[in-house]
Amino acid sequence: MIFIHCPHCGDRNEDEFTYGGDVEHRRPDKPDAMSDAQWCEYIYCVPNTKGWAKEHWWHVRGCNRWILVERNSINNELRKPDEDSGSE
Amino acid sequence: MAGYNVSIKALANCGFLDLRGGNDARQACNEYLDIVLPTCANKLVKTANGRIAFCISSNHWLLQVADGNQMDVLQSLERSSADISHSFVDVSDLYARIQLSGPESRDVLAQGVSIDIHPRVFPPGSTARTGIAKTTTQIHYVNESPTYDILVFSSFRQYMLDWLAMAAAKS
Amino acid sequence: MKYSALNLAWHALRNHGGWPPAWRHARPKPSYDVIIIGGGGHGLGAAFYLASQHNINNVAVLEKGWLGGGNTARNTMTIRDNFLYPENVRFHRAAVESWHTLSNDLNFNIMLSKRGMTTVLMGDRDLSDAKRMVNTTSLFGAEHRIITLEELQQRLPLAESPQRLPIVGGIHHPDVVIARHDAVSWGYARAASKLGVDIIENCEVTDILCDAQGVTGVQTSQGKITTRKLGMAVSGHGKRVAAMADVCLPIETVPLQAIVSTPVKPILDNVVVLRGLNTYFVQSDKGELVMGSIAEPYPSYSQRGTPQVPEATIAAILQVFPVFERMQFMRQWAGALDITYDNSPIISKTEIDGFYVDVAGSGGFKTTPLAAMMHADLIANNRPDPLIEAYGLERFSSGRLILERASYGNR
Amino acid sequence: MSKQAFRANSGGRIDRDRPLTFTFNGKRLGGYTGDTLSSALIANGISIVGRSFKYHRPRGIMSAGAEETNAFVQLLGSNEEPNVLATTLPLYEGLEAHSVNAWPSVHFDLGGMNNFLHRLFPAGFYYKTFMWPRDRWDWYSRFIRRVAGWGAVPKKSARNRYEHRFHHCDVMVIGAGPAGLSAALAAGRSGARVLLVDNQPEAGGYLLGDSAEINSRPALSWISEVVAEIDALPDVVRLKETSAIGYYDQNFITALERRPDKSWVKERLWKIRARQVILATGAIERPITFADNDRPGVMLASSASHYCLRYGARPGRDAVLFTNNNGSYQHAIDLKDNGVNIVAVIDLRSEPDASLIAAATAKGIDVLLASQISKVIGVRRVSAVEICASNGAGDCRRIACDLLLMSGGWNPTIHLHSQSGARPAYDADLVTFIPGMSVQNEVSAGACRGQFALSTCLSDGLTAGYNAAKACGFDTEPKSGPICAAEPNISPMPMWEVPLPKKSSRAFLDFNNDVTSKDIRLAEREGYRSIELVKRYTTAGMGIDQGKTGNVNIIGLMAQITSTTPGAIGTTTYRPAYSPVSFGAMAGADSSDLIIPWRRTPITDWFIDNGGHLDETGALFRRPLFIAKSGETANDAINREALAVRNGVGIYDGTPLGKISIKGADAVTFLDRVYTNSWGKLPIGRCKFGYMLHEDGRLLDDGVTFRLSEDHYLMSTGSGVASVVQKHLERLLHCDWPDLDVYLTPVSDQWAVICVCGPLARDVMQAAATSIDVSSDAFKFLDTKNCQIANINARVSRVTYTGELSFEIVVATRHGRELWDALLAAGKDFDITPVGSDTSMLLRTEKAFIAAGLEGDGYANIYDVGMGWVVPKKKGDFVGKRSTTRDLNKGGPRPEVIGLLPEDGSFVPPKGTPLIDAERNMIGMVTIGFHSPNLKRSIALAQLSDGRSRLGETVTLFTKEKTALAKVCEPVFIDPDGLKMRD
Repeated sequence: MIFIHCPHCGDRNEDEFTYGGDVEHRRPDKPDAMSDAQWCEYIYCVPNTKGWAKEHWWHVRGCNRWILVERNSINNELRKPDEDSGSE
Repeated sequence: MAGYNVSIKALANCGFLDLRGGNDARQACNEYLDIVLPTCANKLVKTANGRIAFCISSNHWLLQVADGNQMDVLQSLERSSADISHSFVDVSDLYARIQLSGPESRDVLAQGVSIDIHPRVFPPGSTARTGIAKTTTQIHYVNESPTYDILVFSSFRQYMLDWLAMAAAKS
Repeated sequence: MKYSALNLAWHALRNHGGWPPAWRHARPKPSYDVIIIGGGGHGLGAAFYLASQHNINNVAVLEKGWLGGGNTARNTMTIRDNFLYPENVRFHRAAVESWHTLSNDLNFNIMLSKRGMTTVLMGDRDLSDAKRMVNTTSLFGAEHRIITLEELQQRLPLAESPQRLPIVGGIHHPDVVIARHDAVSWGYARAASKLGVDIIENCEVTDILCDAQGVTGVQTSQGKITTRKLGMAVSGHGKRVAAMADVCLPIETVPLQAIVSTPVKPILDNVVVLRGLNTYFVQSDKGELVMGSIAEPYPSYSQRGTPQVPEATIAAILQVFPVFERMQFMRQWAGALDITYDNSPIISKTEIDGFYVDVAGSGGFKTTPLAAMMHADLIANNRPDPLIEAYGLERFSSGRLILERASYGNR
Repeated sequence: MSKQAFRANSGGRIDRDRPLTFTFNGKRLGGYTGDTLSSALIANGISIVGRSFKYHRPRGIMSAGAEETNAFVQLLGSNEEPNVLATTLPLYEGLEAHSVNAWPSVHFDLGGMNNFLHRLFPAGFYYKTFMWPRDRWDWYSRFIRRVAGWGAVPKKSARNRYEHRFHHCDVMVIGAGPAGLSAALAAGRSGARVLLVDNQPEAGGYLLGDSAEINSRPALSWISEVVAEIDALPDVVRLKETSAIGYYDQNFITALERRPDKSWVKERLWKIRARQVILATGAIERPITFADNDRPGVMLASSASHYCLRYGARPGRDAVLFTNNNGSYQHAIDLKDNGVNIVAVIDLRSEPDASLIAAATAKGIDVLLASQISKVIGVRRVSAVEICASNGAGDCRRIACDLLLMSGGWNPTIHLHSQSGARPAYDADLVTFIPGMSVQNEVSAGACRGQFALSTCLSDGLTAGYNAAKACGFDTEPKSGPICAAEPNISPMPMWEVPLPKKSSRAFLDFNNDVTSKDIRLAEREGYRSIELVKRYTTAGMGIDQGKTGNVNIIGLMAQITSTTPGAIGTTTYRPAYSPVSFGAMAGADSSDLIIPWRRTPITDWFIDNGGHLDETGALFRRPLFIAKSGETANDAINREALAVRNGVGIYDGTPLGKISIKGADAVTFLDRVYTNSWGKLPIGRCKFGYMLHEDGRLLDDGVTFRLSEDHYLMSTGSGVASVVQKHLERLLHCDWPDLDVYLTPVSDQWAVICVCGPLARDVMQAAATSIDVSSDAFKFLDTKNCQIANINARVSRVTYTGELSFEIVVATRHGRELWDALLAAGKDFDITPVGSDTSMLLRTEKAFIAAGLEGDGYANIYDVGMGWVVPKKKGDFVGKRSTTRDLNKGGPRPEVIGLLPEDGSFVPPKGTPLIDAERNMIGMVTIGFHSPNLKRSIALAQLSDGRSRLGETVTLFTKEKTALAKVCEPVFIDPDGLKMRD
């Protein structure tokens, strides 16, 4: 039960949140300009970082905001991301 | 039968408006409603005429008004914010209200609320949007009796009543 | 030295002082015909089959920690074939079959028990999905069968129907077996070692070396080792190891937890699946209830376990088996699963010649012998057996995914 | 009832004025309030409490706490429970228990023959045999399973109440011994919120059974003062009989409270989030590994003294202490002072602390140095021990005794520290593992970090408490701690195995799983060298006690065998639960109705009252599949309902549909990007169907979106996928397109949705006093209008999921039932028929309206389901577009949705039925099949490989029971031109 720091609500249990994916895995701006191979890599090869990664989490059972969380996937250690705010 | 010393009751509907928008929209709301909408999540303000504005996050509020007033308020707000980016939605039936009160209310609530509701950090007048058991709620710690008003999505109303009854029961 | 009751008795008279090591603890040679990364069931199995079925004995298995310390040590022992898509049904049917001779093939008792599985169906929708599974698997010869509520009650007399999710019937899967998970890696290690395979523990691969023709070797914590053929069978770290060869695998690493109770006298033989509650359990030979649930909702390499999974899993089991109220939760653990995008295995060549991968897809204990055999065959012959043609990496560019979980949830 | 022959006449913390009776193995015995089951057994001179797991050797009580490895019993009566630890079970009136793992009785156990055949059962023997005949382990396992296992599961559930409780605190202190009490006091005095948990009924830890003094007074008076002060602090919570069992991420700790404050609660599981954690869990004394060290009457030295001092229960009359450290001398002296004759102290070392020898000698206790026990005489109870010089010189001598105390040093209880993610470190001076670097906000204090002297425990606790409070912002002046006498360092001598006298001798390391030193040697010899492999091969440390007493001895022996240090071997991973937790407590109080929330619509009660057959239909709703009249089967009801909709009028509760308000200047842009079709031209007051894809091209959802005003749209989604769609849209808006001026507000529960459908729907609408003109000219297909129906404000739309003339009426949730009743009343003359989800699905199938969850199964994309026409040729980017424009033909023919007409019109192929070719290859599958009462035959939709080009062909349906032929047809069975719904 990781304790996620929501910049709006403070520290909350993980069951108030939904994981929203690695920040690096950003939707391409111009999908049409990509080759089939590039597109497939975007779709199927998510980053899956071992170690610290910046992630989107949705505080769906709280303030409903999307927040950035930095999490170490080795041991679930958390730290505040340098941009200490939601994406709005 | 009696378990914890609390009482649980469903409250009558209220009018609710879901208000979203940036600072301009907030200013417009403040002017029309004659209040200062808080910008800090999990805060609330009350007005003299009994309205309550719960701040869900810095650009998102839930305004509780007397039932029957919601459409008037909504239309007035819409007029006052015509050219401003905003979303005002009538959500009066999205939420059902349940009241938990009595000396052992906190013992019942703590069975399903994972945030800290110790009066030192959650004094009377506090509010929080958080889970109770397996649903999402807006908890309002009304007074020290203690009394908690709980807003719950209306399809979960019976579940919440059942859950509270279970949590308060002896067996 | 052969393992048998007779030899056991013979050694008993000598106080068991003469048993040799089950496998040689090898130091790496400079070069091998084939190197397998990963000393779990899949990797050791691939080495064993390379040696026993393809006469390729100059093989090394590199294990970064202790043998079988990955998912072979962290599963719930259950070997099942209740899948929905033809490619998966065919493969997993054959995989279950492949277990039956294993103890004797390896001369190591992996304690295979034909326990059977009973899936408890809670609601009409469960029943309708069950029909789909039964019809599809029976096309491939499985004996799965829908059972009535009455028969379910006979099979699971301790079960009670909860009000929220009333039981409507069940599926009985007689073919489901369980095996002593750790023994699988030890049995393979011993048998492979006997055939000349070098098993190298505490040897972490730090880089995969390639030239224009393909794989040339690996860099390891014990130095550089050359090879032209490299197989990878590392659960939980497949993405990272493959990335050393610039191969991007469509997988995410997600923890899957298991929970075990204190041991009690036998109460049920079957593996029990509570489908609507995403929970299953089985009683081990030792008497413990071994319980499992679904994978975590976000990727992580942490193997520490969480409080919410034992809580939810046990709460689910108590819904249907209230008599377990005073059973006791004893221990929990987690394994890191490499979940493929479509939840189906990848046993495939890669864009790097000589580099092959065996990724289970959603937990691979159940397929160990067959996947290892197919992986070995692929390495030896450089072409997939028809049984694993659908498991190639090409499916991600052709769009022919085998989305095994698509009907249960949306990714 | 026999006399408590081993009970002291006075002393201890039992209440002699409140005697209790209990039954053990059928024998009625007496004890006192304040006893544990084990102390009462000891007072009654019961030495055998059970039989061991594998060899069925008689076993007695070895310890006095949660580390106990032998004394697991089956509790009987109304509290029936397997595998209960006698050492932590408070005695109560009428308690009934018996030994496990013994048949017919603990005194004469047939399984005991295993002990004589023990050579056949070394570690891992089963891996080497039972392989003949082939594949017949099942046959053997049936016997093995019967003898394995410990207690038996009760036949009935007592249905006790269990609770969960969340709790937050600044400082959590685990353990109320001297260190923990000091820590709680220091932290509590600062004003911090403190939670102090301890697994005993009263605070004090080991001091409850010790003769130590604090401030020159008995330690227990210091404890009662401290407890009184702690209990008076308003923000300190102290929980008794509460064990911390799991230490998880970010200082989340679970703790099990037995016998909580409310009499009706059996157990309470606390879920604690602490800012700072102080572990004051003490230390566990270690057995010594020597031949037959498992005989009844062999006990840990501190435990024996604990029984004597705390409970007035003497574990024996004549005792020998076998030790390797300074810490156990005082226990011998305390026992002597309390009526247990100490025949001798056998010390492995040649130079123990001189003051201890003097103290022992002064009490008349013989101390033999550089000596060891080579043999234990007595099977059912120790009767004598054989003592030899450590160097083998001289003769051995035999000393009669009925109690053998052992003390192999102390293991700090580092389990929770290790669970927190930290790695323990080896301390060569203490010959054990101590906490390593903390990785969470956690610190160990006192014995659990190797500070064994009472004075350091006290000061360590104070410092830890003060620091933890300070870290939480409560800075106070620290007070100095109390004063106690100096103690020598415990200075243990490493001794991992006392040489065994005979080849057949066995010395036990893991008593619970019957693992001996020979097993460890065998494992090493066979190459199982990693400590994790040793554990798994021998099962050492995997028993109910999870190796609390045995683990370090195993690591030490492994180090000795492989000529390395225990630090280099390392520990295995400690995992929750520290002590076993009942399933009831793990699950908590949610009754079966509450484990999964049940979402209701305003109509749910009506369905319950009127024969609705409810089932899970996604999103936590239970909806009626059909509404049966009395005597009707499911098929009867569905047929009746379907005919009514096609020929008369039906009414359907569509409330579970997901509804999302989409508002903002960029709403159209947003819709264009998330749907395949274009939204720019939709006029206000109109609606249309949209098809939404996953980014990988699979169909995610289809639904109707309404344009309510200039920049305000209302999207409806499938009920089952509502939350998935919401997350999909939210994620896109917030993470990918944060610049769009769009607000999404989920409003599903705001609106009740009731659908009136069928040729007579218009008549019902008129009869229900609809305030607008609903004629086909005034109110066209896909119009949406505000109006009043039965005096209720409503928004009505001409959309359909059945292909019939339909009015979808949306009203505020509170009016849902009122509207339903009004429509039923208005429809009475038209025989309006409530319909369920299965019927609705049948009607959809007849029209072949695509359902994402069915026809979109597997890897079907928008083209595969025959909906390619919704993708405009020139439309810009939208989610999923790129996946549909890539080359998808490399993988061979794709599945396409077609209709099927089984040749035998009475055969309804169930959902998922495989379609096969002549070679039995699976070429497709039925996505849904029904008997259509309107067509009076069965129909189905299916995915078929290259299906569009096979129209008119015949395919084979395969089910377990039979195969059948079906004709491939266009996927629409009724009203192909859609005239009825546009009427």
